[in-house]
Amino acid sequence: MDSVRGPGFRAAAVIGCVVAGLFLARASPAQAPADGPAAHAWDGGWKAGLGEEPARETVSSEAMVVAAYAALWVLLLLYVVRLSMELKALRRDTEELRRRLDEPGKS
Amino acid sequence: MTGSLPAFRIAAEAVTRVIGRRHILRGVSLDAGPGDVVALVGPNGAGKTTLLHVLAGRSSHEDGRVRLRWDGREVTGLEFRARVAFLPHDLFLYPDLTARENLAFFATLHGVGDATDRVAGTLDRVGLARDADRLVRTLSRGMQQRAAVGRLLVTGAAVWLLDEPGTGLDTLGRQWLWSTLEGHARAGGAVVLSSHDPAEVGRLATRILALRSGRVLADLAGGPDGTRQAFEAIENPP
Amino acid sequence: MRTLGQFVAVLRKDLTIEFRSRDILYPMALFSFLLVVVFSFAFLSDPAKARDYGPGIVWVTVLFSSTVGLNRLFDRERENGCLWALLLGPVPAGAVFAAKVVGHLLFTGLMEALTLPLVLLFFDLPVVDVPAFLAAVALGTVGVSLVGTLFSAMLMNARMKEVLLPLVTYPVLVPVVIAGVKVTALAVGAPLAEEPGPWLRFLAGFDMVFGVVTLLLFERMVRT
Amino acid sequence: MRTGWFEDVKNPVAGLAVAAAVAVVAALVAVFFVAPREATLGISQKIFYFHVASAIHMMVLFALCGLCGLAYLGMRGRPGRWTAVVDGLGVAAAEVGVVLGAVVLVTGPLWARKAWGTWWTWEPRLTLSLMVFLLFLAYLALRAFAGSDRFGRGVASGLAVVGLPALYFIHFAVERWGGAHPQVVFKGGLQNPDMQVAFYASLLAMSLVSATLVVLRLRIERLKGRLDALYLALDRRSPGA
Repeated sequence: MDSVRGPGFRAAAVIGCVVAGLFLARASPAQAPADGPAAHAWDGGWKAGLGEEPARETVSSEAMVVAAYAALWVLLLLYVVRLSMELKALRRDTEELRRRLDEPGKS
Repeated sequence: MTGSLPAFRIAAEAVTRVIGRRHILRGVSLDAGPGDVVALVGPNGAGKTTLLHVLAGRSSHEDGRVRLRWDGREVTGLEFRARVAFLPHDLFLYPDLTARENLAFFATLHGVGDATDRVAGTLDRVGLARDADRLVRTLSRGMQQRAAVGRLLVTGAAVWLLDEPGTGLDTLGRQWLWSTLEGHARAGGAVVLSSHDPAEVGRLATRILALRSGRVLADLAGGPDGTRQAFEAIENPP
Repeated sequence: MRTLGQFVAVLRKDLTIEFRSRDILYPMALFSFLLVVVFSFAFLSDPAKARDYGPGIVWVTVLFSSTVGLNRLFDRERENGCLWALLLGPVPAGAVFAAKVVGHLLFTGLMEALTLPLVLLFFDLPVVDVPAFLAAVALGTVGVSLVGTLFSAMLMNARMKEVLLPLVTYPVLVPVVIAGVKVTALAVGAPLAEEPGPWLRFLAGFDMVFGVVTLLLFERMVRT
Repeated sequence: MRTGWFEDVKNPVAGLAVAAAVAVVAALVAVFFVAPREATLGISQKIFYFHVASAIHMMVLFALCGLCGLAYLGMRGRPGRWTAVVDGLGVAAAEVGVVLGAVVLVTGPLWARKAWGTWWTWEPRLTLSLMVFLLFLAYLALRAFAGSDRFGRGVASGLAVVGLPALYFIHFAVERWGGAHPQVVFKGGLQNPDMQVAFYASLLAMSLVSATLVVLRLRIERLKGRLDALYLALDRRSPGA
């Protein structure tokens, strides 16, 4: 049995499995569900929220856009701040190293 | 041991091991062939355990090589792991299995043919015949140590790596351990062990490696004066 | 064939230890039973809706209970460093991994056999299509065991193992839960215009792909 | 420790940062002034541009992180210059990926509120973004708690590799979860050329921003490596504390 398990065999088995698995998963035909109310009630799917027309809006669209773009830049900024903090920590570590180098004897 | 063991030679060549920002081993070389008993001595943190871990393949290393040779060619992979047996501090035994079940389990893993009676024979040799069917968890440290050495015996590995095998053994136990290790070496096996006990080193070692801070201080021949020099080397400050 | 013998030896060892100490089986069975009882109180306020929640409850029970099992799967190996005893022996890591996966599968299967009938009972779920239901549970559990065992082995010594294991494995297992719930819903007669067939094939595909991926990764990841 | 190209090359962060800033300004101008208001949704459609750009880059970074994990595990046996680079890139991709994920998961509901009247819907694309975000979080949690030594990196790389097929299956399952879904407004959305210009501008802006952040994070990882190497050299010289 051992001779059969040469590298060629193993590679073929691995690729065979992965391809077969992917094929199996893909092989399912697309299904268009009936859109009856019963199906709707059952449907754990994301369409649940779509039934009603967009709710009467209290917050104006402009505010939404401002909020979205503000969030974008705030999040990016937060990350840059975090990176600079790490840089600062690195700098402190380098100072520590320089101190240890300057000491003549063994610390 | 009944038949003599195949001639395996394990060697570490300038092994360097780094963890984080510190060198644990700084280019340590070692060589143990059939009949050799190499003792690693040194203070705590000298790198004895790490060196054994690297030899056994338990830990990786950043530089240098570990080589197992048999009849001129290098042995690696599954064959390496079949020929090298490691007894660490934590013994590699399942506490919820009996001594007999542990030995039988590891014998099967090593593909040992006549497992049942080989295990029975080994249990007698390590003096656990009476306690063979008690859970390892209920055994004393000394008896667990004997079971662990039994594991080495039952696998038929040629190279033994032991991390302070003597701990927890009473004087009787230590005598038994020493005779077992000597028997293994006489049968053509190679032994590398770490130890704090000058008596153990004096009695068993054919070579002694004195280590401190991951560096080899002295590589001496075995025997009483070699042992004295080795322990002196590690005692006095650099 | 030696590797098969080694696989059987590791599996037999795990089963021996487990049936001697039952450290994995009892927690899993008890936890799943309690989970189902709690869910009954939480979701049965409106019996008419029971059939809506039933399939979901089945799969949450399977997922959570098998995670309880996964958290303890390698406890035996952690004591005395025995995982390394296996890895330093002449054993291909794949055999050890496979034995652990099958071990976990058996424990989870036993737990499911005890607990899932309760779910069907409490939530009044008439299993119309039994083969589909069983196939979904089986294929789904295999998926959970494969991914779970890989990371349970890796996180054996991690400090926050109980938190990390679900955090790491659940996102990967979401497709299994989605497919499982779909097939279970169909199996208990939900009026969905879908067939269990495609979802079962999806689960089978998941198991095959992750069977290969986890097997190959185990060897690479476990050796420091 | 001989330092290879990885340590010496002058890291192109400054240049990238300037390019990114210019591209962002240009994109904002394009989005708010060049592109016309969308008929049905009005101004809130403007969220769409950077939302989708961020989502696309999150996915790209996820794939990059997976490939780095694969490469890292592939090179496991021989630690060398490249393992540090690959591992650093994997971390950088994951961290920036998480930031972009947060952006997507904040702008998404704001967009959904207007487009579909609810803050959150399990719409396939949003759901997929959420799952990728979770996988990134798990990756970073692994690096934080499973140890930053070789073992921790190995486990995290393992998850990154598992993440690739996982993404495929999640995508497939999420698409079919709600059964086939109706045509979502921004799938074919952008017929108007000006809108397309705005979209491509924001795409370019986000790729430059992501690239800058990744390169910056990689630089930090590189500096950490050099510092460790220096400590190691110091440790080699003296027989160790």
